Amino acid sequence: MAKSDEPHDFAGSVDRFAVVKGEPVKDLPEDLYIPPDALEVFLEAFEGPLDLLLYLIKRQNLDILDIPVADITRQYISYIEVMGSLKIELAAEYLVMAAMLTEIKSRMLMPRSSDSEEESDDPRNELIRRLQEYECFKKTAAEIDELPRIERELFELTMGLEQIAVEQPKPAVELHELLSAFKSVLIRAERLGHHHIQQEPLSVRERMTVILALLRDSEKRFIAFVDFFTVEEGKLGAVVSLLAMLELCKEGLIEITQAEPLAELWVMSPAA
Amino acid sequence: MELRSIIEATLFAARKPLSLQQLQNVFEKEGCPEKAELREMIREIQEAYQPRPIELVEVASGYRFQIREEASPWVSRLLSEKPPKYSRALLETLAIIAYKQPTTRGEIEEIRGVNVSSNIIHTLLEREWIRPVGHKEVPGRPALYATTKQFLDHFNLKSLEQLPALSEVRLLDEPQTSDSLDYP
Amino acid sequence: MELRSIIEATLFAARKPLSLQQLQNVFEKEGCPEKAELREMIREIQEAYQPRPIELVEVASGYRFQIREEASPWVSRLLSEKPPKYSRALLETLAIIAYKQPTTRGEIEEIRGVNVSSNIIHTLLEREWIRPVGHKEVPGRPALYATTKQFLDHFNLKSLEQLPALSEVRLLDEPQTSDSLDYP
Repeated sequence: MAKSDEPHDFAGSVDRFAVVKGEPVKDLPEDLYIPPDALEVFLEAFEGPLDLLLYLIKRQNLDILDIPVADITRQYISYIEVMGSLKIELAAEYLVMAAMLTEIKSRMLMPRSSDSEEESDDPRNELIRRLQEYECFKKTAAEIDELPRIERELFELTMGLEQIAVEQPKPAVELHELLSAFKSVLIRAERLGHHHIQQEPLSVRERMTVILALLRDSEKRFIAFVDFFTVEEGKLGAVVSLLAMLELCKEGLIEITQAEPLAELWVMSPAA
Repeated sequence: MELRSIIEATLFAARKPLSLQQLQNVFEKEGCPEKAELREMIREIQEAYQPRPIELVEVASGYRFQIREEASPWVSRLLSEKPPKYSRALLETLAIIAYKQPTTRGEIEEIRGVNVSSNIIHTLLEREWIRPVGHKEVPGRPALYATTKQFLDHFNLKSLEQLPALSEVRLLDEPQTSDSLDYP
Repeated sequence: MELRSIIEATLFAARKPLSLQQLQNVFEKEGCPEKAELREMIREIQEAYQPRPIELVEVASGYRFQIREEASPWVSRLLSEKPPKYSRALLETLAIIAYKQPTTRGEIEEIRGVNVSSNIIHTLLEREWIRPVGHKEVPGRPALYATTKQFLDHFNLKSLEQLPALSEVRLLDEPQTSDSLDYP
């Protein structure tokens, strides 16, 4: 699954000069207690703000139940700023977390009523709960990934069945099922946004297939251009063939060659 | 042909795990073995294949023959297709659905702290590892997802209980009890 | 793992009969058995399966395991139960090939936004609804797939032009209700 919901796009170069609040930064902010390979660490795909926070906490052997919120907030925000200055596109969730951390920090600074010994008054509790819950699923997901599974450690058997006297009925498909499947593809492709499926005359698509099949099945490497046109098909057929050949040329699926000007045109598969 | 051989051949011919019920269906009314009988024969078959590189296992939706794990290096060389790799995002989503089912996309997002892409849900649905089992009666009526038998089959499991236990969490309030997370 | 067990497992896993040459390919250079050795091991395996309802036979293109004919009455009852249904993924793949032909697996994946499993392509090829008509001249030279005459026949079409235009597909009424995802 290449197209996962990775939070950021790491197209930028690692060596890029960072600018934080208008100041060029050559060295990493001192607050980041991390070795010089830090920028590369940035480039690891964190699964989200909780994942990044867990990383910061683990990195310093901090106790998750007693997070020094001020420190962590400062570090987290430094990361966010450096990422921002590297033009790494940040998911909104990262900024929401920054706001939440800042809020907790400020609430920690407020004097708490003396009789509130109950833990539940600690503004960090909700964050700790979420971090723990996420960490728990993160670990379990890794364990599930380790389980032996079909296609990787386990394989199903295949038996020759041809000798068994049964005509295994093949699934029948109705045209409307096929079209409804295609409709959902169209809807999904549009929702995901990076794809626009355009209307193309199917007659041209079909002819493209015929031309490729002719080339593939032919003994000869070249087929004369004129052989792709038949009188019976009339003008319309000629136009379809021509469009199909132009489309195939454009996609580099065939080549049309000519030994000299005005000589006969030949169609061939591109050299392998 | 012996009953046991019929069962054995049927299990070999099937392309999916077969339940006891499905095994009974290959017999005419008369001569159809009881489930207890079937279980006994399955045990015998399992024993007979001890020395072989294949085994008859029980998974969520029934019994199936599969290649023993030890042979996987050679078999995967033969098949030469790389097994699909699943992203952390997908596995985390799957884990949350498995342990919190039935659950909505929103609840998954809350735990993970990030969006769950439609792609992931779609891939999981397509693999038939999850399925919608209803709608939550909140605004938008989001689909409630649960895992399927196919998911368990794929991971060679008989039931959800065989999934790894959710890892231990130290809780703030009750430091002794570790699994207040509702395990299915 | 013993050599013989490796051979045995490989023959079980293969989707087609395997020649001696293909069996040798699953081994590293060192440790690869000679053909004579392979033949001897195949003989041993054949013997070991004497009492079982499956057999290892040699056919034109190599060796494969198959169900003994005696089991035919029962196995055929299992197989003819009811025709399996194609997955949504397969139908989507087929529709994209029909509308975008000639097209590659990569292009299909791009449009669908998820992987297309080898199984799907395999099933469609086997059904002779699609066939490769060439290769795209890009790295890897992926096969270009197109639909066949059998495809048109099955859907009772004279030519692809009889398929509805994209704009019409978009307006189609779903025969089943809204949740197109929980298709079996």
